[in-house]
Amino acid sequence: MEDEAKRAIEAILMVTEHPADPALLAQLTEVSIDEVARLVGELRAEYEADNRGFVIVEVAGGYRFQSHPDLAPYLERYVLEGQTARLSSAGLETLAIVAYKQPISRAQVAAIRGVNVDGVMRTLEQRGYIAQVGREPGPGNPILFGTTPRFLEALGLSSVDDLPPLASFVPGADVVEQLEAGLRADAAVEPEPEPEPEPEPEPDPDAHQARTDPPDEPGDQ
Amino acid sequence: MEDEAKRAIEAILMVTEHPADPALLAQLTEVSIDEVARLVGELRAEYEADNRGFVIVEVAGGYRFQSHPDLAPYLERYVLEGQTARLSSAGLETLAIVAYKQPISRAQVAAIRGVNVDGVMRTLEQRGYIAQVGREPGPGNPILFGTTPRFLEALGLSSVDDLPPLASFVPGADVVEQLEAGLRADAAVEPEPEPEPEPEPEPDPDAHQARTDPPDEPGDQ
Amino acid sequence: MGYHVHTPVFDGPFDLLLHLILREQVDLYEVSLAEIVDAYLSEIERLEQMNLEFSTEFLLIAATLVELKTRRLLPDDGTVDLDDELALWEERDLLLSRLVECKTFKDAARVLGGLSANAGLSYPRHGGLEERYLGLVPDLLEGVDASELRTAFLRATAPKPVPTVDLSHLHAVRITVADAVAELADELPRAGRLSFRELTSSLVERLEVVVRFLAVLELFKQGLVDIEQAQAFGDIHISWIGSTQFDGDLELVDAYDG
Repeated sequence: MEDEAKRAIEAILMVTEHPADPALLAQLTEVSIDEVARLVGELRAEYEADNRGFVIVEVAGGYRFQSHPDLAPYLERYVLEGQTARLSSAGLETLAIVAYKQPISRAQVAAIRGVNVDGVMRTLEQRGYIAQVGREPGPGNPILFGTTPRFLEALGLSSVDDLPPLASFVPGADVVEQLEAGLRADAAVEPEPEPEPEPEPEPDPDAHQARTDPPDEPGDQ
Repeated sequence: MEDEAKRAIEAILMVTEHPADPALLAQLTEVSIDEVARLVGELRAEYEADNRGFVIVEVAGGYRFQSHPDLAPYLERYVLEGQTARLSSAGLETLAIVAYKQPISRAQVAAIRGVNVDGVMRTLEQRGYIAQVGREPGPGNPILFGTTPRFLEALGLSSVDDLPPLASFVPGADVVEQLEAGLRADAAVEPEPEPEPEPEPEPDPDAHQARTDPPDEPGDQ
Repeated sequence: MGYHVHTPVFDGPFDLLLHLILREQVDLYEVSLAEIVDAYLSEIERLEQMNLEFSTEFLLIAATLVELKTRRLLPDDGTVDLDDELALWEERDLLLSRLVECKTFKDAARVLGGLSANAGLSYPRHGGLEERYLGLVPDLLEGVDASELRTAFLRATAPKPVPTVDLSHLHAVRITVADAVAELADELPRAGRLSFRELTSSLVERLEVVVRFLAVLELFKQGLVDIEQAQAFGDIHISWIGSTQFDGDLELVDAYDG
């Protein structure tokens, strides 16, 4: 009975502590996983039509209730305890590297960032955004890190596959050319043969759409 | 604005872990307590008319969401089929820390475990093994947790004093000093001392107050 | 070419390079290191306290710039070894790919930050079982006894391994500037006048040449040597003008090998 399954999903989501696996909801309500997805879709539409103060979202591979984002000011006043401090830009960059390159070792992250990342990695681990996921087979068996379900929850993503594709952030040909020109600057002074220019990475038309507009973006002029 | 206050109440009740005090709801939404009661009444009527799978109930002097009673069969299945029946090692470690160091705040447990413990603590609280026992006097007044009678019952202990002592492994400084003094005294009299003072267990109620909270309190968002 | 350092943007190891190259569009080799250092110092003063990460990243940037600049300053009569030339371009390509990678992740981080800020506007329900169902819950402590609890506590409070600082990505410094100063102070009074080329002929690693060059500058600063270069790109000649005994203060030599 459709209505019964829909009501049961609402009831179960009320008591789950973590995002509820669609497969579990399907098992408990004796409908297919697709049907669960359809029913959740109906619930979402109903809540929106009724202008409810809560929503159902899909994060970390499951469904959960959460407060409607536009009521954040009320919740901020209420939920004082347990609020997470914002990540520094160093933290975010490190997290981005782990997210896109996982599984990855500390040394590999450091090589990309160009600085020691031990402190930042430890903070991210303590916050529960990254965790040890294994060890590299090579010498020294360095620990490999990956992101956690908590990371997905923090970003409101259902899985790491939902991260915006990294290719969309690769700087456009113009930026790369500029970077290269800067490094090559001495070539103009010295009597050296001009080397053939670096092949530019694929100019991705989405690159600029995908990027949020930062206040002081050095790349775009 | 009536609609806004009503939506804010829905949002807060959706997020709250404990029944929400009407006075607090009134304060947060900037309407009178009577108005809060009236709005909650409206919400209840709407949920009933829409045949929702959840209800708002008044318990322990506050409001909260819970599953609709007529969906009990699904909830029972959820409890029996969807729950893990064993405590994880992370859960056991967290419980052990609370047991030996009580009263203790979430942040202090997290500092010892080195990772975020919010989810684990919530599970332990919901399973009735730990409970809030007070608030620390310091800044932010963090909640302090301790073990419950249910915990003692599950382990077959009559009081927390019956927990196996830790101290044979980690004697406190005072114990070591005593031991040394004893050795010296004995050596003066006869050359075969047999000092075996039973070191006292480590949990020390003052220890918790003294510890400072970690710089960035990990938590939910 | 106008050059201004807005120091609050020193926000990543390559930020300065990115800014130099992208925003200011300056010739990297015309960048005055002194200006960068001045701006950095005044920023530190403004912050009124040392931020270790900030300083580390700055030093890395400065080191990179010094390395690049030094290549220009090294004697060069136009007959550069082809292998050296290729190695130089290889290094430059490597640097370029690192800059591109760095910029890629910077932009990705910005988007992740946006996602996180949006997600932070909603607060999750963690629910939890209602009392009426608690009786059905299997006892999670079934089969656990008090000694296991004690073991779990000892495990949780056992000292964690001390994290070690990974320096594998930094150059191994084989010789310090102070060492090089001492060597030169021993060699130059006996030789009298030497070209920099002669002084460095036995050295294999570029870094060693750089260190020796810095050592010469240090001796010049202390008034112990005279330096002349007859023509642009010509040989640099170093003459010892101090007393025969080295009386400079090694303590004054800055530690470049940080």
